[in-house]
Amino acid sequence: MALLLFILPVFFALSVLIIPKQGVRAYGIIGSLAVLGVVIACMMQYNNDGTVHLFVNQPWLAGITMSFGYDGISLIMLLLTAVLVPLVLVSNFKNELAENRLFTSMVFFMQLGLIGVFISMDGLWFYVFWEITLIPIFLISWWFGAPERKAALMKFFIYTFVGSLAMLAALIGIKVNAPSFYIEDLKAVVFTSKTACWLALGFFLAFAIKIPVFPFHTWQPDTYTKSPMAGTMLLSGIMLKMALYGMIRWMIPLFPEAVACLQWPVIILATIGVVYGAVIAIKQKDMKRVFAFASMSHVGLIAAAIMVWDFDALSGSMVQIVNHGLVAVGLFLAVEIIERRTGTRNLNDLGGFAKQAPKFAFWFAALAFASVSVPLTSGFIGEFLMLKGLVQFDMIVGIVAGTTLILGAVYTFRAYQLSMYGPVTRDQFADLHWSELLVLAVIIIAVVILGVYPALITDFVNPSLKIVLETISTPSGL
Amino acid sequence: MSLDILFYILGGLTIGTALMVVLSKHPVRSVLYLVLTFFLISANYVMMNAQFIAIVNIIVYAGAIMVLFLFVLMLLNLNKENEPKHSPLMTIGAAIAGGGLFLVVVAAMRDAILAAPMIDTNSQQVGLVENLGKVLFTKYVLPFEVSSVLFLAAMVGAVLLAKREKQTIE
Amino acid sequence: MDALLIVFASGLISLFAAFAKKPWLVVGSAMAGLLAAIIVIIGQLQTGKAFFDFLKYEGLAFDQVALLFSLAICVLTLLIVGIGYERFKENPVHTGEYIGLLLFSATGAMIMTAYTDMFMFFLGLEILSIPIYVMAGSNKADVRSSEASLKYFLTGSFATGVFLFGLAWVYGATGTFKLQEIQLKIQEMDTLSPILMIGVLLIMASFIFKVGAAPFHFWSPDVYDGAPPAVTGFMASVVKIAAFFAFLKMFAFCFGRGELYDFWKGALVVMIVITLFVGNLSALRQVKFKRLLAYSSITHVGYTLLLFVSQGDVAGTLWFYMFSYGFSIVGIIAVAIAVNDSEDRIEGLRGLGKRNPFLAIVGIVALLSLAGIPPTSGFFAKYILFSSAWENASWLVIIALINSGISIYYYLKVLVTIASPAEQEQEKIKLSPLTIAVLTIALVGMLGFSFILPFLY
Amino acid sequence: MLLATLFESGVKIEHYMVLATALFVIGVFGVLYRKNAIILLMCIELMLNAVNLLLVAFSTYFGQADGQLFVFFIMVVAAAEATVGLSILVLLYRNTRSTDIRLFNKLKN
Repeated sequence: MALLLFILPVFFALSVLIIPKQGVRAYGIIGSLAVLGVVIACMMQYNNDGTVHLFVNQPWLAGITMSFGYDGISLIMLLLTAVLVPLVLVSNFKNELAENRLFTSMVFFMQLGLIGVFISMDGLWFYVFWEITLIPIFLISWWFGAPERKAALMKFFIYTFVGSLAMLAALIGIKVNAPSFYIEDLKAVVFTSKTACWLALGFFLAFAIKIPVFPFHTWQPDTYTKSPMAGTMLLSGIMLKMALYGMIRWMIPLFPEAVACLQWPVIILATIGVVYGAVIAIKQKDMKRVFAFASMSHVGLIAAAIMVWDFDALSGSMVQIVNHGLVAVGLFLAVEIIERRTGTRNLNDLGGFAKQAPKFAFWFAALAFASVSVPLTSGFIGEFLMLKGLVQFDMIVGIVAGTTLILGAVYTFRAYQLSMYGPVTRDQFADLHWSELLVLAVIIIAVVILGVYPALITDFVNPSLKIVLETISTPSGL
Repeated sequence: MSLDILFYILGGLTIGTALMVVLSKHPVRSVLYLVLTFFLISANYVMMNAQFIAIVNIIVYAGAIMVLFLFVLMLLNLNKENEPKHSPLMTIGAAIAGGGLFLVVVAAMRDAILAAPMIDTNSQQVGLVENLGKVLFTKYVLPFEVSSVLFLAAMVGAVLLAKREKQTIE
Repeated sequence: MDALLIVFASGLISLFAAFAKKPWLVVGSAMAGLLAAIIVIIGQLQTGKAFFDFLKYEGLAFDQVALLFSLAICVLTLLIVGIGYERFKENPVHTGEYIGLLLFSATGAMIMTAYTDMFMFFLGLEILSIPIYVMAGSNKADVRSSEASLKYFLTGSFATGVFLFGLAWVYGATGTFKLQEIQLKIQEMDTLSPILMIGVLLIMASFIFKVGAAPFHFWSPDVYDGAPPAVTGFMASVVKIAAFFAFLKMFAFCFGRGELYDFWKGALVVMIVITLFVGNLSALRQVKFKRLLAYSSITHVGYTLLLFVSQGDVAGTLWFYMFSYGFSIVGIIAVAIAVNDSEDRIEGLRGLGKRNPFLAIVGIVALLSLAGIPPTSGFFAKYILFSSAWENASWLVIIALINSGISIYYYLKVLVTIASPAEQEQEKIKLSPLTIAVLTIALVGMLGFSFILPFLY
Repeated sequence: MLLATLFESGVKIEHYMVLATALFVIGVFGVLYRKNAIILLMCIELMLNAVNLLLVAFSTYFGQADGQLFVFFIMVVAAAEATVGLSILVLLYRNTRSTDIRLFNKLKN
């Protein structure tokens, strides 16, 4: 059953290349829904005791093991992936892009890589799938992105690849002391805190570039703006989350000895990123850049909260991971809707669409509220729990990070107001197509439901988080 | 004692002619000096009681290979001094490289430890045809056979390269 | 031994089959011979029995490892004959000689995998090299090809001279040419003889020459560039496999004693670092495709040299690495042959996806494999290589990883050129069924080799 | 057998080692110094001969035939190499009318 998680994406990625052009749209959506079905079936089967369910576990080549499995954390990430991929495909429904076989195929390959990252319980496979995601996203952006994309994408690829190499070096470094790459074997290795810091730094570099944490973020805005909308959605919706997931699953459990030396620097960098991203976002003219920096700000907060390594903060960050995935996809879709109709994203050239497209105005407003984490949206729960953890960790850090609530409101509503209100700038602005409406509605409904009843997520992940936390709180060797 | 002197004379001559091979401007002269060098090396072989190798050396090198060289030189009409002056930098560089190599090897030789000589009953006859033939056709018969592959390959290769194509004549 | 004879015999048959003036007959007999050799090797690996077992021969021992390497050589030669066929066909007069020489060269490579004394090593090396000198110049009308041939010949025979000089000193220090006895003699020595060290150093220099590692790499870009593409592929894959394995055998087995190891390891480590950086940094500014490949292959030589300072199953790692590298080379050379751009610019690959999608996919996968990006076998090979070297030289592995990071830039440059559309319409590329078959094998090799491998053991 | 007693009479193996090294170094120097391809080939032959001399000296010193047989094989290979090398030169000469290796620079960028 769970093997279908691998088989289906590969199957659809290859088979979509040979079916007739008219069918590609529907075929892609059917395929992604099938994967969603498999994920839901897996969730049904999962008995929620928090342990890792391995569905494949056998030794392979040179100390690499074929261990794939999932626990609550993995399943939530899988669900997020499986929900977002159909949303990305549906939101492109009106585009010619959706007819493109290569595009659809690449999305499925992307999904394969993402699923692999979330269910690999073997260090090297984690790395392999981590890298696999890079190729489809690069090709999607390369083939379908903005005309002047080349330099930005090269930078993106090389940046992230070099980061991953650091992770590979760290992995080899642990493996030398362990019998295999199986996660429990790796966890069992005890290091001196100095070695642990260096190795953890290797992992952190890979994650920090992908998240991106403050000084490693320079690839991000350009790549987001130059990528096609679908690429941006995949990047910010799911790919960033790989790194956050990697921190929870791999970096800290593998090197509990390193928490002492990495905790402060990472939290400070992430907090700087939170404020920096938000401040820059306020000054942007390009709508996509606004949300790119906003995404950096939000994700920085999650990274900081994870590093606090407190149960509530982790629980909150899981909620926020889901929330941000949904909201980011929605916001970028909103940008795309505007760009598709007017041909520009420059905030100074836009305005007055609220009158022409009331439906769009409503849903966009709802998204904006979700983005600034007003109560009753899942963002509220997530940010509240994370900030609580941060304040407990250190008052000043908590307060600085808390400014994200205010700054977030400023840039989101500035973007909203400049584009939707003010003098009418275009003769006409068509209201939402049904496919766009569907995507936005699904996102908003999900966000509200999770906001009212966050236990849907927390009940699922908490047992697993507890187990992950327990393995660390008693550092082996101390 | 006379042998000692003989060695020094032979060795000096060998080095001298070898230097002339490298230094003479005229290619044909180089070839002829090389032939002379080979003869002197053969003389050294004789002094070491390696008669068979000495004869083969003259037949193969001086007789066959060098004639081939001479033949090619004449065929291509290269028997003129067409080599321009060398840049001094190049000369110095080559000299330093060669000299460095020489010094290193000679320095290593000074306290060299050779494998113990295993001079036994027929050590005097080691270099004679009979003895060499025996070893060659028993112990080293496979390399001997395999060298035929080498010759075949070289032959095919030489034919392939040197044969004139039809289109180049047209 | 059986496979060796079969390959040699099929080389002879190809020479004679050429009299019929039908290229397919020549290629057919060569491929049949190689296939037969592969089957024989696999049979021998399975049963442990060979037809020529009853003969005792001095100097050659086809043990398990030698057989595995022979297998790699035969498979890759088969693939290269397959992709080179189109080019050979253009000049039907010489097909027999080309194929025959290629097979003779493969014979030499197989001898190098199985040698146990220096006689066979030396003969194998020459049988491997001499046909390649000729093959590099086989494009007779092209001055560049002849020039490549001369350069390769001069450096190659110079390296041979250096090797022999080193060998003579080793002989002086040990009094024998047999690997086993040399090893024994070195173990027995109280202190290492300086002339032994000189000998080892000279042999190492010739080895560095032969595989084209810095600082003796200057010939390889010119030679790779000038030689016909199929020959370039052969040099980059088969020749390297044979040379690396043969020298690895010599250095790890004979010269592996502690102090001696420390002595040559120091020199080698410096050369590895230079090789990696020189190869990569020069590759960054190449505009010609085959020159780029040459520099990237210098970098790969640098990675492979890490094996000499590694631990564990070094031969197995080398086998896996060179085999998967060979598949990628076959794939990328096939692209170069099919595109057939006389100026050989990287830009000439633009729009390949439109001209022939299958070829473009093979090219992209081959580049990913060369760059070592998962899930290609190139990645797994590189990983195993690096992790086996980690214990002894972790900082060297980190340098190698940094270089992998640099190399991604130029591979990516080629990759995106293949993936980008061309400005003007170009004619489609038609592939012959033979090429498609070979490329499919290479593709399966690049993607699935590492997955199949555990089941082979 | 006056000559056979050479090694007992004062000419030591070291002398031959130095002589062979000198010849080899002259060969190497020539390869680096000269620009005419045909002379380069001759220098390589000289290097091989130096090796031969060394091997024969060791072989006589050890009283063992292996070294001399190796010389035999080196000669075999030298002959094959010379053939191939000269035919490459003939080929190149046909294309360029020269054997000066500095003219062979078509492969540079």
